Amino acid sequence: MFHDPLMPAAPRCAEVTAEVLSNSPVNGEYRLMELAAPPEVLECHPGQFFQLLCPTSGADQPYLRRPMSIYGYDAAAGRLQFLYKIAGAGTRGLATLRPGDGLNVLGPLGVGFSMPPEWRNLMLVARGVGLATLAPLAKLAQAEGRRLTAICSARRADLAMSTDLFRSYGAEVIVVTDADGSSSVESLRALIGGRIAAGQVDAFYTCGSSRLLRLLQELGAAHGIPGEIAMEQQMACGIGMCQACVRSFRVGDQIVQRRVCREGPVFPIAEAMA
Amino acid sequence: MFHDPLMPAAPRCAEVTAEVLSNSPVNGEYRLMELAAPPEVLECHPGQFFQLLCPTSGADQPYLRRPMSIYGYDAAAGRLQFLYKIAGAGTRGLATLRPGDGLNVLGPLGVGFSMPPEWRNLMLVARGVGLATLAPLAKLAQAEGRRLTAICSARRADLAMSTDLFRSYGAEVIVVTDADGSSSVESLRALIGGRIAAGQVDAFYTCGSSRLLRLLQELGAAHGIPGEIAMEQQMACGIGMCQACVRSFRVGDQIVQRRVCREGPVFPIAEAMA
Amino acid sequence: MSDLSTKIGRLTLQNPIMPASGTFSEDLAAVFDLDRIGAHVLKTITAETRSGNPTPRVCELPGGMLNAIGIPSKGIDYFREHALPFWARYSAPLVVSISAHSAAEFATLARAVSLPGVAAIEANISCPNIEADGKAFAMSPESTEAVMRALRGATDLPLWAKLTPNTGEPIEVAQAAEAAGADALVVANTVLGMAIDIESRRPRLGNVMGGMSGPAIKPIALRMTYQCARAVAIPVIGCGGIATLDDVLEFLIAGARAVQVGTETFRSPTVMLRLIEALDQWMAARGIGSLDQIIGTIAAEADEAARHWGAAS
Amino acid sequence: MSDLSTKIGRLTLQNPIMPASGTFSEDLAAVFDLDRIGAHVLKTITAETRSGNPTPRVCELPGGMLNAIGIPSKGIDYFREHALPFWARYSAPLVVSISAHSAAEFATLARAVSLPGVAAIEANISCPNIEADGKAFAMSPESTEAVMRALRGATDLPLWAKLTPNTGEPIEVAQAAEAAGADALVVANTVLGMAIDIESRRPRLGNVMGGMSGPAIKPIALRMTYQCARAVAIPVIGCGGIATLDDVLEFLIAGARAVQVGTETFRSPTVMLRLIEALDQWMAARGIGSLDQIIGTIAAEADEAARHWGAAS
Ligand SMILES: Cc1cc2nc3c(=O)[nH]c(=O)nc-3n(C[C@H](O)[C@H](O)[C@H](O)COP(=O)(O)OP(=O)(O)OC[C@H]3O[C@@H](n4cnc5c(N)ncnc54)[C@H](O)[C@@H]3O)c2cc1C
Ligand SMILES: Cc1cc2nc3c(=O)[nH]c(=O)nc-3n(C[C@H](O)[C@H](O)[C@H](O)COP(=O)(O)OP(=O)(O)OC[C@H]3O[C@@H](n4cnc5c(N)ncnc54)[C@H](O)[C@@H]3O)c2cc1C
Ligand SMILES: Cc1cc2nc3c(=O)[nH]c(=O)nc-3n(C[C@H](O)[C@H](O)[C@H](O)COP(=O)(O)O)c2cc1C
Ligand SMILES: Cc1cc2nc3c(=O)[nH]c(=O)nc-3n(C[C@H](O)[C@H](O)[C@H](O)COP(=O)(O)O)c2cc1C
Ligand code: FES
Ligand code: FES
Repeated sequence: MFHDPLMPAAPRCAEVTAEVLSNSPVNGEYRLMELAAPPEVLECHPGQFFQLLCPTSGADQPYLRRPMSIYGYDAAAGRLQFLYKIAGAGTRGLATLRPGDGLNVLGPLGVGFSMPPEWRNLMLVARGVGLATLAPLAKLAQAEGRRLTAICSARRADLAMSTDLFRSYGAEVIVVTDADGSSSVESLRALIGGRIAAGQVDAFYTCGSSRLLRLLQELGAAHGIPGEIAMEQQMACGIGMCQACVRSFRVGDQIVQRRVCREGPVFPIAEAMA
Repeated sequence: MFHDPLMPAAPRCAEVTAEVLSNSPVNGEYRLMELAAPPEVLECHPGQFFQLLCPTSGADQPYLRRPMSIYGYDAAAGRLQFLYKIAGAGTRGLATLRPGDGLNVLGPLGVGFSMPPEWRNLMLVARGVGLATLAPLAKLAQAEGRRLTAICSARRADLAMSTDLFRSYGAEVIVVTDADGSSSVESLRALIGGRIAAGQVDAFYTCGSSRLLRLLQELGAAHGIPGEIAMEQQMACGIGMCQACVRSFRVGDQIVQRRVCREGPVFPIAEAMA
Repeated sequence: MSDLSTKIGRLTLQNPIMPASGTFSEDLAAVFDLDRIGAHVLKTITAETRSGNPTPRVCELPGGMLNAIGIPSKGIDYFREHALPFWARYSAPLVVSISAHSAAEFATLARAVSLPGVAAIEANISCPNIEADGKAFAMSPESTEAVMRALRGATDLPLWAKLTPNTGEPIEVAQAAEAAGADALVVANTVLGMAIDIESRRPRLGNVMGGMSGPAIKPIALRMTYQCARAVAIPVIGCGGIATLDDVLEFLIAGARAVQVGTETFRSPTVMLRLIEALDQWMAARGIGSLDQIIGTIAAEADEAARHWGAAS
Repeated sequence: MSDLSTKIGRLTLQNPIMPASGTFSEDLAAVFDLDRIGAHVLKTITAETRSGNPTPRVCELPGGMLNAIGIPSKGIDYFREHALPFWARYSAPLVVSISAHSAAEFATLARAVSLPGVAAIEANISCPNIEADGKAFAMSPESTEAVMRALRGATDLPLWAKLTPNTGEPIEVAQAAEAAGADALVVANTVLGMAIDIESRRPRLGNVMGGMSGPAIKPIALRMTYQCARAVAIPVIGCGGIATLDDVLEFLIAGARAVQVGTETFRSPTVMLRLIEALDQWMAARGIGSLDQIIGTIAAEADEAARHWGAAS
């Protein structure tokens, strides 16, 4: 997963202006943006991201680009999708885009998820925009004929996102909510533990919450189950130049720093530090 | 015309957000903007100006306000008009405003034209946006029963602006053009000289070009005809605080500096320096 | 209504918002009631009359401006006979900014402006526009100490030293001003900058170089405010790029006991009033009774946890 | 095609556009052909391995950013074994930026990186992120001269001294670097700044203060470039806030023989290519055959006439 400086393993990426096809709210907190994008940015892999040059809007002048996971890509159709939550200046700017507007995107970036052949039964666990990151992974898993279980966590059942999408990729979808307590660490430990006991989990994929990360590290260690996590960190360049996006990882008994944008954003669950 | 620091003679001005009613091109180079404005900014006097907080547009981020002469004002109707030419970042921003948009304006500012009772026969000479500045003066002159001659200079006859407006204020309008040579200094000297000889000029009003200023200074000195000029200078504050907008004036045998925004923008023609 | 008052040495201001020198004048009385702001800080005066720099004197930048106004001054007599009587109508404390070419001239001028009606003297030892290449007393601790000591000997009025962000020794300069008897520091004046017109290949300012102000310099002024507030015991007044309530709060949290608003008043002459109201509301909404609960409360370090998104959230 | 080549001492660059240290790496090869730019300036390395500063390491500003990356470095061995062979594939000159804690260590490191394939050494004597309160060698002429002299004694490679805009003595520092044998000056590094999160009352950077970069600092870097270009005979390379062709031209007109593009590459990784093309077109449209017709052609003063509108136009 780490690159040899003699041969930049970074997939080629490009800076292009893509055309907004749609950009509408999905269930209040999130927005789905679809872009018409040229082929040079569509050789994507699940888990990769783009850096978006968000438009200024009113007093908001986002200066740096904003990292956003690829929610969907279709090279044949020339389509690229992002699912995002309005958080601050940049995403507020994104939300102002209308069909026909241009958006400067840079990507695809980073190293996505791996899917070794022996990982037959995949368990995806995520919440919120984390589900956006896992969506293209689910699609790939289906294409590769893996068995898929997606645990989608949300505040309330009606806020659980992309469940139909995951089902369409052949996943068994389990919605857990804060409302009925099923999203608590204890409930999840029981739920996932049961699946492990039934031999239904070869690998975990997650992103988002450190609560989930810790739980999966614990279960993974106890049962010898590997997995990957997509991580976040503030970025300036997104392509490896600035070293702004480092996080610490535990590798053996050492703590090492890795760039989320370049060595990641996907890392082994066992090495991630919450 | 100069203020006593013990009693700020500055007319009260206000910073308000006015609503754009229309903002359309008039003859290619110029645009007319009409605003719905509240009474606190409508006690205007011809020759005064506003400072406009021009919107950002694209890469243009006008930081300072832009001075703009009052082209028309109507306190009863709650209307304020500007006639402007697109010159750079700020006026480009102005041109993007659409009906219903808000524009933050600060004014009215500065000291306008005076019109002593003995000035019965007024001659207005101007070109381009200079005509914008003289328009409200013409209206006032009509209300006060003065006789008015307006020499409107332009590249071509069809580019001469506001001629109908001046006529509606009872002015005799003379269009002079570069195209037929009638706008040259020599032609104008002859034209105006003739009127002076006929006893038809008690005072000049002008603004804009230093060629015209020099001509009127010369004719004014030769024939003892007073007059006023509205001047321009780059401004930061527009209300007298920053001293950015000074220009030099000849007063007796001294050169003095005056703030265009505060002691002006209107000054005696005899004292102005081209 | 929260208590917005703040003490700058023995002066108590009704609120911490005041204008910066050179961006305020009696003309602003045409816009709002000047008695609502914390203090009145006048444009720098010199003993002699001065005409200032050639035009163009200002130049616009993205997020700010350059100026090379150059301290035009009507001199001390005009100040005594016209300016002082004008300001006498107000109750907000009057702060007179002065400049001179030597410590001795500074002292003479300070004596001359130590008049009834003057609440404090701000020593502009930091103007980048009147000396070659932006040199000013406040560039070095030695010259700062010399001029402030001369001033201290010349007046009993509270003495504010206005510092420059162009020095490489901001802490040493601040400490020198304090050691010489300054009652407060104003941090800071403009940042020396330049702009060139591409087509004519000429400097955009008549004076070639000039002082940068506005939001673009805020991070620099804030940094220096923080450095100075930690290094001296006297009050620090923050100045540089302040335009919003957030800016005011940043400076207060960094340790400023009050702030000066400069260039933003050119964009919005009523901004000081809005900042006072916004600060009042912000404090009220949080049950913060006095500025002391804000001033200098910066935490020692960034909170990694609070900034960790994703897996750490 | 105009001739865009420029000479920096004995090095000839095919064009005057190169990256600034710390805003460039082999990763950019994924975006465009790196041989199209004037030179390759690498991220500063140190002899030892360093992990850099705690996160958050960057913070966004209007028109720029703050960084406190803190020179993480994989050390000299990694450089020799991995970085150098990677860059060997390119023909653009390789400029290696180095940093150290003392003149002696600087010299040792310079010796160690004086290897085939290295075209020049850029001495980062101006990083505000590794010393307390932004202190760096380039803050004073004395320490600049000492470290540059040690470096000069250690290598025959062209030596570029990267200066800091945080000094109060930019001219003296530039002249000290020249006197000590620098072949060129890079003007300049980041401006020391700070930002505070209002709600948490914490610094926005893990290292509290950091270096400001981007368009917001351009007038400062341009001013210093102008000051230095007038004060020394060696070439000056402009750096700070360059994002557009106009910016490039401003620096060249002010006297820079080349420019470095930093933060803008984060916003647009292909900006250097666009600048090279735009410069070429601008020169061609005006019949300007070589950069010498641009470099240092600034007029002595603003043209009042050219800026007089209205009555004077
Ligand atoms: C690899 C990666 C993939 C991501 N994928 C998605 C996604 O698919 N959908 C989605 O809604 N969000 C995603 N995020 C988070 C998204 O980048 C932030 O929500 C966004 O940057 C916030 O910008 P803002 O201007 O709206 O907020 P502000 O809070 O105003 O941003 C201020 C600064 O902090 C940075 N920042 C704020 N939050 C985050 C964060 N969570 N991660 C990294 N930097 C942050 C911003 O980029 C900016 O530099 C992803 C982040 C990373 C690193
Ligand atoms: C009292 C007064 C009244 C004016 N009335 C009118 C009017 O009625 N109609 C009209 O079209 N124009 C008028 N002008 C000129 C108008 O202010 C400028 O055209 C405008 O400021 C240009 O701004 P910009 O951003 O489009 O151009 P830019 O060239 O990008 O402006 C850059 C800077 O230069 C200043 N500047 C540029 N040209 C002038 C100028 N001629 N005078 C003063 N500052 C200038 C701008 O304000 C700005 O600060 C008037 C100017 C003054 C001083
Ligand atoms: C046009 C202008 C004139 C100024 N004149 C003075 C002055 O006379 N004396 C002084 O101490 N500072 C002067 N300053 C500096 C301001 O007081 C203030 O320190 C600086 O502008 C930074 O604050 P700001 O970013 O809020 O404007 C002037 C600034 C501007 C923009
Ligand atoms: C993230 C980041 C890292 C930097 N690292 C270095 C560095 O290692 N060495 C150095 O000399 N300058 C470093 N700089 C400074 C740049 O080289 C440059 O001098 C500065 O950013 C100003 O140019 P700019 O405004 O074009 O970015 C860094 C700047 C940034 C933004
Ligand atoms: S964001 Fe620049 S190295 Fe990762
Ligand atoms: S523009 Fe500020 S004094 Fe005239």
